[in-house]
Parts: sequence; C-alpha cells; structure tokens
Amino acid sequence: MEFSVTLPRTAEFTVEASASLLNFSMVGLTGHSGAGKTSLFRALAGLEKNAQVHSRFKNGALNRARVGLVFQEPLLLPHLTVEGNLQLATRYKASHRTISQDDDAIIAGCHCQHLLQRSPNGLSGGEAQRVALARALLNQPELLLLDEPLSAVDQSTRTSIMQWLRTVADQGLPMMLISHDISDLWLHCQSLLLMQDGQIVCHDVPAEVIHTMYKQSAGGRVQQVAVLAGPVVRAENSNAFTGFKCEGQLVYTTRCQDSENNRATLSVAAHSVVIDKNGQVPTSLDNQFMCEVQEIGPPIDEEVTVSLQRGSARLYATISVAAVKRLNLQNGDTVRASFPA
Amino acid sequence: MEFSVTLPRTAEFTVEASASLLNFSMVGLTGHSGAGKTSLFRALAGLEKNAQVHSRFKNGALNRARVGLVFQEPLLLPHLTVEGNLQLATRYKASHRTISQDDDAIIAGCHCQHLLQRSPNGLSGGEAQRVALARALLNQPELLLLDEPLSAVDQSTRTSIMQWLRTVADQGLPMMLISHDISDLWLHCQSLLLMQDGQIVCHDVPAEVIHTMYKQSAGGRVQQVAVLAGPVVRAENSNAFTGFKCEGQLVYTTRCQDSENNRATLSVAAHSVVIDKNGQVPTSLDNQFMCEVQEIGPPIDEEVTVSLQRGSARLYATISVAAVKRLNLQNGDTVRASFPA
Amino acid sequence: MPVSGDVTAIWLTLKLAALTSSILLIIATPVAWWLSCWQHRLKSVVLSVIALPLILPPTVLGFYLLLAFAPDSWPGQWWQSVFGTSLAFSFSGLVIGSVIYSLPFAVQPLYTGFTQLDRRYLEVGKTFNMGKFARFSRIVVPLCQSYFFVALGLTFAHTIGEFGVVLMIGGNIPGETQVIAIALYDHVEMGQYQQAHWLAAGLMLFSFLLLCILYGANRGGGRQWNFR
Amino acid sequence: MPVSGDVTAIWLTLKLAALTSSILLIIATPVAWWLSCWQHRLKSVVLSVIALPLILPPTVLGFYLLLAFAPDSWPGQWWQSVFGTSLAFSFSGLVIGSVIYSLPFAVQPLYTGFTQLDRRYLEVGKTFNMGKFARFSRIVVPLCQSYFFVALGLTFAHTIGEFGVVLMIGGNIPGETQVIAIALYDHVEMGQYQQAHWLAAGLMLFSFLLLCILYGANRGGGRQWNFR
Amino acid sequence: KETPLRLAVAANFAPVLDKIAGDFSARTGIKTSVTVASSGTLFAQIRNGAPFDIFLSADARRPQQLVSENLADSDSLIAYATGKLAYVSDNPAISDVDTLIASLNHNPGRLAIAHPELAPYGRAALQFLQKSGLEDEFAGRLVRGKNVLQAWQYFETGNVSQALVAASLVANKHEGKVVIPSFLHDEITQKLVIPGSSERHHDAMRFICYLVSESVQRSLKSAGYEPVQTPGVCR
Ligand SMILES: Nc1ncnc2c1ncn2[C@@H]1O[C@H](COP(=O)(O)OP(=O)(O)OP(=O)(O)O)[C@@H](O)[C@H]1O
Ligand SMILES: Nc1ncnc2c1ncn2[C@@H]1O[C@H](COP(=O)(O)OP(=O)(O)OP(=O)(O)O)[C@@H](O)[C@H]1O
Ligand code: MOO
Ligand SMILES: [Mg+2]
Ligand SMILES: [Mg+2]
Repeated sequence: MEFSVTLPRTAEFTVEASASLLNFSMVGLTGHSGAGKTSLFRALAGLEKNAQVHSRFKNGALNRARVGLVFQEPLLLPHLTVEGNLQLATRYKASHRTISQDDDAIIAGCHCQHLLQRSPNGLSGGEAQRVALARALLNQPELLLLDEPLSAVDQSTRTSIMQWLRTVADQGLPMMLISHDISDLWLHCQSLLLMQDGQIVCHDVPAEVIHTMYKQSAGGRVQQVAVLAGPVVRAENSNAFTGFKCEGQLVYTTRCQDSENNRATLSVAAHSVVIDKNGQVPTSLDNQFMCEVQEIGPPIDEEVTVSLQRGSARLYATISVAAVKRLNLQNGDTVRASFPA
Repeated sequence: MEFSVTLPRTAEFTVEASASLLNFSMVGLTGHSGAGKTSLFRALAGLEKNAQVHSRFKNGALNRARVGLVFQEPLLLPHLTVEGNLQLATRYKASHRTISQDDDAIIAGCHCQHLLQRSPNGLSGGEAQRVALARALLNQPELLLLDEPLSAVDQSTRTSIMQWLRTVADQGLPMMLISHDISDLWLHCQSLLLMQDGQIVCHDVPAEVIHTMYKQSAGGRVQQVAVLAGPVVRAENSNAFTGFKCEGQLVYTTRCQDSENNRATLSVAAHSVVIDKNGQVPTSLDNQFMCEVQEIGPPIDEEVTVSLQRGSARLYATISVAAVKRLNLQNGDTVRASFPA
Repeated sequence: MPVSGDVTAIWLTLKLAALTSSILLIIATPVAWWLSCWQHRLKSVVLSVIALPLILPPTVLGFYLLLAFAPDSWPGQWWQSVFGTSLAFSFSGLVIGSVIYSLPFAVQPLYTGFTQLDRRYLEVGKTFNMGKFARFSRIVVPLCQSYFFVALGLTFAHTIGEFGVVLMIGGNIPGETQVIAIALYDHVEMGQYQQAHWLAAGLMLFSFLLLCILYGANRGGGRQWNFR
Repeated sequence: MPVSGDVTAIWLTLKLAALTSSILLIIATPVAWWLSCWQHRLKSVVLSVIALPLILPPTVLGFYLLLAFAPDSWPGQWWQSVFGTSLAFSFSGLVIGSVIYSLPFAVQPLYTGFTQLDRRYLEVGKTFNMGKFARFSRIVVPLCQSYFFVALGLTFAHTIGEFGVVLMIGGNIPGETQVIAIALYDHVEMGQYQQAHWLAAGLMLFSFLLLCILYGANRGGGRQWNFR
Repeated sequence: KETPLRLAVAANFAPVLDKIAGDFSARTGIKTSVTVASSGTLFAQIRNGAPFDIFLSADARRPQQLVSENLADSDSLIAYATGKLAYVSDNPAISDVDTLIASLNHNPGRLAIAHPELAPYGRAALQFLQKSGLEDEFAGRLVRGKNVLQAWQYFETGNVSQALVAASLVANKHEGKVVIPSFLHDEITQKLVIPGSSERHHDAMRFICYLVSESVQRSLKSAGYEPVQTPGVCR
C-alpha cells in the first residue's frame, strides 16, 4: 500500500503525509496530540472532501477498496441495541470475507458477547469501544484503520484483544493502528509511522521510532518501556517462565508468548531495571542482561534515564542521580541490567 | 474523605463501593472495563439520582462541597469556542480559590494556550480532552474527579500534564484519577483503589495494587507492604532524598516526610525489594538494608514472599521460586535487601 | 347527532389529511435534507420562502390559488391538458392547496432535525459501504424519528383543521370538496349549534386518538441523546 | 395602493404577532421542558392535547372562544371582574386567542429539541455549580437555539396569517382588532382585487424580510452537531 | 352517477334554502347540493370557474356583475327574496321602532352588525343608523361580523347585548325583537343567476321556478323575508 495525502485543516495546519507500506499486517501510527493522525485516517477512508489522496492498495486506488475505520469515539447508533449495531455492519458486509473467523468468534474476540442485548447509552467507555471495534470487523473490510480503538479499555483486556487482533491481521486483514500506548505499538506492530505537524517524519521498526520519540521528549518524566524479543529456547525451570534468546543472552518472561511464531517478548519498564557494574553476584531478580551504556539522559527530578544497548536490543533504566554517581556510570561502560521476568 | 456509595445499574450489576481516604492529594482508581468506575464518580459528583451516597469530606457531606468532574468524554459545549468554554467555567468558579495558580497558568499547564480561539468541533481527541481538563480546573473545585482525562493524549504531553497536576493536587486540590495507564497510576498516585464488579476490593500503595492486578488471573493473594520509619538524619546528596535512621542503617525516602516530628517513613512494596547474599557491590537501587530471613512463604504462582527482619523493622520481598533456589535462601540467612528510595 | 353528509365529510377529510401528510413527507424530506446540507448566504432566504404560505391569510392564499387554478391561467391550463379535469373545485386541487399551505410545518421540523444530526453517524455508515439510500433510511430516518413525527403530527392536524384555503379552492361541494372542517363551519354558520357541538366533539376525540397513537409510537424516539 | 386603514392594521398586526410570539415562548418553554423531562405513559396524551387547537377549524375554535369570553361564562366573568373590561372584541382577547391557536407551533419544536438535547451537557453545568436557571440560559438555550428560532418563526408567521380565530373573536374593529389578515380578507371579499394584490404583496415582502432576518440570525446554530 | 344540482347560496339564506331544496328534490327527484359561503367568496369562485348551477347572492350587485362580465346568463337574473332587517336585544321592553330609537339613544353598549361593505345586511344596518341619526353615537361601538350570521353569533353568545341582523335569523324570536321598517334603509334585494358554466340550465330553471313559485314565496314570509313578485319567467 502506498499513499500520499494532502488535507488542509486550518490556515496554519495542513496534513501532508505519504508513506509506502509493503506486505504489512499491522502498522502503527503515533505522534503528538493534534499531529494529524485522525485527519490522515479520515482522508484515507474517503471521509474528507477537501483531501487530495493518491493511493495504491492491492490493484487499485484506496477509494475502490473497502476501508473500515474505527473512529476515535465509538459512535454507536443510539437507536439500535448493541446487537442491532453489529447486525447493521453484518448486513452491509462484503461478500468476500477477509476475516476467516465466524461472527461469533469476532464478537468473542472483542469481548462483547455479554453486551449484545444492551443499549449503547448504558455502556461504559471501554465497553462501547469494544463494540465499535467488533462492528467494524463484522463489516469485513479489506483494510482496517484503528483510531485509538482501545484507549478506554483496561490493560489486561486490551492485551488480550490486541493479541487476537494480531492474529486477524496476520490472517489477511491489514490494519493501521493509532495508539499512544508504547507497549501496544512495540509489541504488535511490524513498523511504526511517526507523525509530526501533519507529516510523517519517521517510518521504521518500533524500537527505533519509539527511541526517536523518547529522545524528542527529553524534559518530561516519561515512563519508558523497552521490549525484548527473540526465539523461544525452552520451557525453563517451571511452566511459569519462558526463556528466549536475545542478543545471545537468555531472558525469561512470564507473559507475551507468541506461540505461533515461536517467539517470546518481554516488556521492561525503565523503573524496574536495576544496574550494577561488577555483577556476577546472583540477586533475586530473574533476568540479567549484559549491555553497554549508550547515553545518560539529563537529570529530571533527581532521576535520569539511562539508555542501554546490546546489538539491536535496547533497554532503559530510570535511576537516581545519586546512583549514577555511586556507580560512576559513563557512556560505553558495560553493565549488568537486572529486571523481573 | 470517606464515602460509601450504592448505585444499582442493571438487574445484575450494582455499584457498592466504600473507602476512606486520609490526607490524600491524588488517589488512583482502576479496574476492568465496566467495573463501575465512571458510575462511582458520577455518584460522588451527585449526578445519579438513584445513588445512595454517604460521605464525609472536610467538615460535611460530599454533596455540600464543590466536586469537579472531568467526564470520560470531553463534552465541550459546541456553541462556544474553547475560550468560551473556559470562560463559562471561570464565571461560575468558587469565590474561594483552591488552585493558587492564576488562570493563564492553568491553561498553560493543560497545554491549551494555542487552542483558545478554536471551535470545539475542530479539535483533535487529545486537544478536546485537555480543554475539558482546563475547564474543570478553572472552576476551582474543592475535589476533582478525573475520569480517564488524558487517555487520548500522547505520552510525553500526558506526562508533563500529570506532573503539573500533581503539583496542583499537592497545593491543596485533592484529586481522584481513573486511569488504565499503569505508569501514570504508579508515578503520580499516593494510593490506588482497585474496583471489581462494582466493589472496591483493594486499597493500597500503587505498586501493590498494580501487582494485585497483574496477579488476578491466577487467583487472589494478599500482598505485603512494609513501612520503615525513623528519625531524619540530614538532607543527603540532594534535596530530593531525605535520609533517616532505621535499626542503625541509613534509609532514603523521597516522600512521606513528617517534618513536624522530624521523622520520615518509606513504604516498601514486597515486589520492589531485591535480595542478594554477598552484597557489597553497589547497584542503582538507592537503599541497601541488611537483614535476616525470617520466613520463606509457600510458593503461589511460582512466587514466594520472604519475610525479612532486623530488630523491630520488617520487610517483605516477593521473589520467584527460581530466585530462592538460585540464592539458596534459608531461614536465618543474612541478606542485603535493596529497594528504591 | 351528525347528519349523513357529515359522514362523507369525515371520510373525505381523512383521505385529504392522509394524502397531504404523505405527499408532504415525500416532498419535505428531500427539501429539508438538501437545505441542511446547503451552505450559502441565501439559505435563510429559501427558508423564508418556505415559511411564506403561513403569512397569507388562508382565504387569501386560497384566492390566489384559485386564480392559479382557473382554466385560463397557465398552471390550470397545463393541468387541464395533462389530466383532462379542472383543478379548482376538485379533490386534487384541495390536496395541492393543503400541501402548499402545510409545507412549512413539514419542512421546518425536518430541517432542524437534519441540521442537528451528528453527521459522523453517516460517516460510520459510509465506512460500512452503505449506499446513500441505505444510510438515509437506516441511520438518518431512525435518528431523526422524532422530527418526522412532529412534522407528521403538525401537518396531519393542520390539514384536518384547515378550512380557509380549502373553502376557497374547494367550493364546499358535498362529497367532493366538503371536508369536515367546512361541514363544521357550515353547522356553526347556519346556527345548527347542537350538530356543531356533536361534530366538533367527535372530530376532537377522533383526532385526539389518532395523535395519541402517533405520539405514542414515537415513545422510543423520546430519549435518543447522542450518547456515544 | 394600500389605504390608510391598512396602515393601522399593519401596526396592529405587528403588535399582535410580536406579543403572541413572546408570550408563547414564555409559556411554551417551561411546558416543553417539563414534558421532555417527564416520563409517563400519559405523555403522548398531553402532547396530543397540546396539538388539539390545530384540529378545530379556526372559525369553530373562535366560536368556542367566543362562548368562553361571553360575560356570562366563568372565564369571561373572571376577566371582567379582574380587569374590568370584556375579553371579546378587545386586543387582549385577540392575544389570548392567538396564543391558544399557535400553542402547538411553539411547544412541538421546543419539545423535540429538548428531548434530543444531550443531558450530559447539563451535568457538566452541574459540576460547575451552575444554578438551574444559569444552566438553562447558558447551556440549554444556546444548544437548542435552532428550535427556538423554528418555534418563533412558525408562531410569528402563523399569527400574521391567521384570521379565522381573530375574525371571530375580534369583531373587525378598525384600530383595535382589525389586523391585516382581516383587512386583506375584506379587500378580497369586496372584490377590491387591486388593493388586495398590493396589500398581499406588501405583507409578503415585509414578512419575508422579517423572516430572513430571523433565520439569518440562526446562522450560527445551523451546524451544531454534538461533536464532543 | 348523476351529479346533483349545485346551489351556491349566501349564508343568510342557507337555512331556508336547505329546506326548500329538500322539498324540491322530493318533488322532482332532482338531487341538490347546497354550498354555503359569503356572497363575496362565491362570487370570486364563480369568476374562477366554480361549477355551480345557481348562485343565490345576498345582494343584487354581484349577480349583476357576473352578467355584465358575460359569466352568467342574463335571462336568469331575477330577485328571489327581499331581506328584512331586524334589531334584537336582551331587553324585552323594546318592541317597536320608536322605543328602539329612544333606547338606542341612551344605550351606550356595543352593537353587532354585519360588515357594511361585505354584506348587504350590514349596509342596510348602517343606513338605518344614519337615517335615525345614530351614526356618530355608534361610531366606535360597532362590532362587525363578516356576515350577518357572525353578527348574530355575537349576540347569541352573549358577547354583545344588541345586534342588527337579518329578520330571517330571528324569525323564531319574539321578545326584544324589532323588524326595521324598509323605508329606513335601501331595499335588500337578493338576486340569483345561473352561471354560464352550468351545464344543467334546464334543471336550474326548474328549481328557480319552484323557488319563485307563489307557495314557496309565501312560506318565505314566516322565515323573515318579503316575497318577490316575478314577471313571468316561468310561464
Ligand atoms: N474539522 C476540523 N476543522 C479544523 N481543524 C481540525 C479539524 N479536525 C482536526 N483539526 C485540527 O487538525 C489538527 C490535527 O487533528 P487530528 O484530529 O488529526 O489530530 P490527532 O493526531 O488525531 O490528535 P489526537 O491524538 O489528539 O487525537 C489538530 O490541530 C486539530 O485541531
Ligand atoms: N446508564 C446506565 N444504564 C445502565 N447500565 C449502565 C449505565 N451506565 C453504566 N452502566 C453499566 O454499568 C457498568 C459500569 O459502568 P461504568 O461506566 O461505571 O464502567 P467503567 O468502570 O467506567 O468502565 P470503563 O473503564 O470502560 O469506562 C457497565 O457494565 C455498564 O454497562
Ligand atoms: O354573505 Mo351575507 O349572507 O351577505 O351576510
Ligand atoms: Mg485523533
Ligand atoms: Mg468509565
């Protein structure tokens, strides 16, 4: 898929974005609030009359394809029940199915089974979002644009829906996802587009794009999250841990096994990483990862975020200024990063 | 503040929540989608006629106080500009200011300065949320309920707003925050309420509540928090840390200074404690506390909670079964417990 | 007690009211929709033109319609040449007159309803690949249900009650153009008060029941605040 | 060319239309608001009762009003004892008649507007500690602006054009109850078609301009979709 | 299906005509339908093609005008009744013209009449007031109904205590009624005509002959009209 969109918004602000995405199943789109993400999606879905869209998707332009869009607000039709909303989407679905699962499986995948008889007015924010997602999927689009579809859903439900969405995407329904949630973007997208002031300034693998973002937002105290990933090695010690290889080292994780591809991932929050220098001493933390200090961020609130790297794997550790002094940390030092599984 | 709320929603679902919050500036509220968080807020704000609310806030019931609420949707008045929306809130503000900052500072704190002349219809999702937040603050409430106020705002902006909100809260406007974002809850709240099926099932420091949430799929268990306390020694290293003596050892804390009695306290969540045996090696964790293993609890979910003691001070450390094996932990062992300040 | 002529008049009235309301809905819906989408300085002018039939006293409006319907005026001639009958003093003429006179009652509520509709619901329909007509019938119509009911109620009631225009262009011909409003008027005019009271009471009761059914059917549409 | 009596009639008509519209807004607003909040099986009954003045032909309605205004009926008596004047053939009587007859045009659009209003905007006002009245005037009124304009436009136009009721209860007294609709009717009846044309054209033009101004003022209210 | 003979009648004569038309139908088998409106409305309608077979106006002017505009058959233009003006009031003491004029001089109340320019009875009423020197007295007190019927309704509903109306309307009233002598106003000649558009000239003529026949004309007297003498149209 390729697109190039021009959409004037206000006198000062115009969306001018283009990208070409090859063989993608899930691409992330992120950027500051007001960067133009929603506007871009609306233009791609053919909802903006003022937009000039040049695009190629499959064998034609995007406007000849069936482009689904989950809006930033759920926009459930208030005169129908949840079931009615879903049925409306089903009624107008494409004759050619892009999702192989049957409708009940889609509804269950979005955690909506128990909501069918309810009226949209009585749903909670997260419930409404899930119904809106199910509705878009039941329409069997050829391309699905997701505009912060799960922002009001709690983390565990969100993780489960995102994982399921990934399988749907992988089975042949390409998706683009707007999200502000770093771990969703990191875990579930093949590549990320970073939008700034209406333009796509960066298109790369998630780790790189997120690193770019972190560098840009120096000055804020952002909880940085890194994700390590690699091929599963064996079920180690017990069935609670999965071991995987990452840059030649063994890392354990308790969640996020992608059993189909036999790969495992682990998100590591910067605050949970402990650094030491002469570390052969075993501690109660289950993961030990040798890496180099790449950069020591500026102190904010007496804390600094240290960027660590080994090969293509990145980690962040947020530690106190005092700790930097105590450990005499320097760029290029080899350190042990310990963190929970 | 204390409250006890009963609010029937559907035939099967009733919110029955009570809690007592002492001297809080920012309390988090989290829980599954549909758990009843929004319903609870609406009841506390006096918007639900069917709700029975018993409450105490300052010197009266909650309904005699000015309770601000940032709704889950921005609900900006479409017939006014952004500025008009803000002015409306200002016009009806309390004569007694609860926010010491002036209105421009509030608008800047919510990153809304550049939006004043815009119409609500043309705002992006995140922009609208920020305006809604500013609007609620300008009204100078005595208690502010925030229902996922920044869910559509990108991380770096969100962090900067949350930090600023913290200072506002600390200066005398207590807030309750619904969020699904773990790091916001962890970083900015003093304590968290966890809601499940309409009830508040857990009220604890963030680390504990979040850990409980993580664990919930595998069945319930009680988490321990330890509190270390002692006389303040001196402002150490920087003004961010306060040092205090506990069982002859120096412990640092960033919060909870009781300056009147010249005593300081530190809550230590069992999950944040790292144990090692031959520990003279400095790590990035700011506190090191030598103590003895008193008891190693039964393994639940491949984790055990180890009770540690030194004199009258107690600590708990929740570590994996694998770590116990690796460290060869035994009752009576002397270990080093490391944990954040 | 109503006399036998009244029964014919009742039947005629119902036919007229039903026809007028249906035709008006069919005309007013696209007009109101188009107006709600149209952004132009002249919009308030068009809106005012639509309200104009209200300004003229019904008899006077009827008089001008009569002039237009006369066989020597061009609309009258055209009708004559196409349908072979004269428009004035015919049931068709009544229908046309009522439609013109009640037009504002149908267009105005629908227009307001359409402008207040959140267009993003239509965009949702568009992303579902729904056609224009499907979007209108499955999204716009149910969301604007209340406005349709108001338009229907006002035009229906107004057509039943209106008589100035009808008297003028219909000529009060029993069985053809003597609707119940005119029959009632005749009773009052002729001093047959007893009959007038009966007829008025019956008319009110009947229309009241019809309206109750109409407004009752709109129950569901009463509280459709655009929640999410 | 309009004769001098017409000028008085024009003035009287404007006074009547302005007074009627204002009184109707004052009456209809609370009634419609109350109806929109009220949840009861009988609601459609009340709505139907409000629509009833439309059902009766104006002359017949006027006839019944005449019965009510008579000095020996109790409303007439009451008025006489309080204000010392008779209601029939007075300007006050006209106003009352017009208000009753145009009530549905004011209540129905407002009622629909109020039911369609997203009540959460009011809750926002409540969390700002705004009083009931402030919430109404600063939130409900601007959000429902279009409905107020429709109500105003319909009642205003209808009062200008209505003559059946007015003719009946007014007694056609120049300078007191001879409104322009009646003057126009008189011209037509007398066969003074030339004068009727002039007056009709003037009336239409003038009302048209007024309506243009009215609907033009609602420009801002045209596109208030409840976006966020 | 046979269309009935369509009679368009001015409001004041309608109740009487209703009965006469019924009798006529019973006698001849010709169905009739009666359309009631003010003379002015009927006139406007006929000019614009209304399908009436006979137009019974309340005055002579309008049928005359139809004839002069070639819209009606001049042969059929005849008078069918002469109207009488009557005064009615709440006060049973007023029983003749002298007491009437005396009391009108003192009675300051409102007086209902038909609109002088719309209805012949209205004009007659105004002429009566002028001739008895009461015009100025009542200048601001006249309540004008669009036709005599409305003036009568004002009286009957109690909103005015006195009215000048057609004698036909008050034929059954015996107290407080004064029939105004015809020399106090111009004669109210009510004429009829067959509009040119009528296709039932023959039946219409039959009806007219019945209406002006002596027996029917005699019965008009009790209904509050003066009979007319018609030169031999129907021989
Ligand atoms: N209909 C509109 N009219 C005018 N300006 C608009 C309109 N919609 C959006 N904008 C402006 O265009 C910019 C981009 O908006 P957009 O909704 O695309 O942002 P976004 O990237 O989706 O932000 P968020 O993450 O907050 O949802 C914003 O500054 C917004 O104010
Ligand atoms: N007005 C209502 N009528 C009926 N049921 C309602 C209503 N509002 C909420 N509910 C139901 O009550 C439950 C709690 O809703 P609530 O909005 O409080 O959830 P929440 O915790 O805020 O969820 P989320 O995180 O998704 O916003 C949900 O199951 C919801 O469907
Ligand atoms: O129309 Mo009338 O009968 O002149 O009063
Ligand atoms: Mg957006
Ligand atoms: Mg909620």
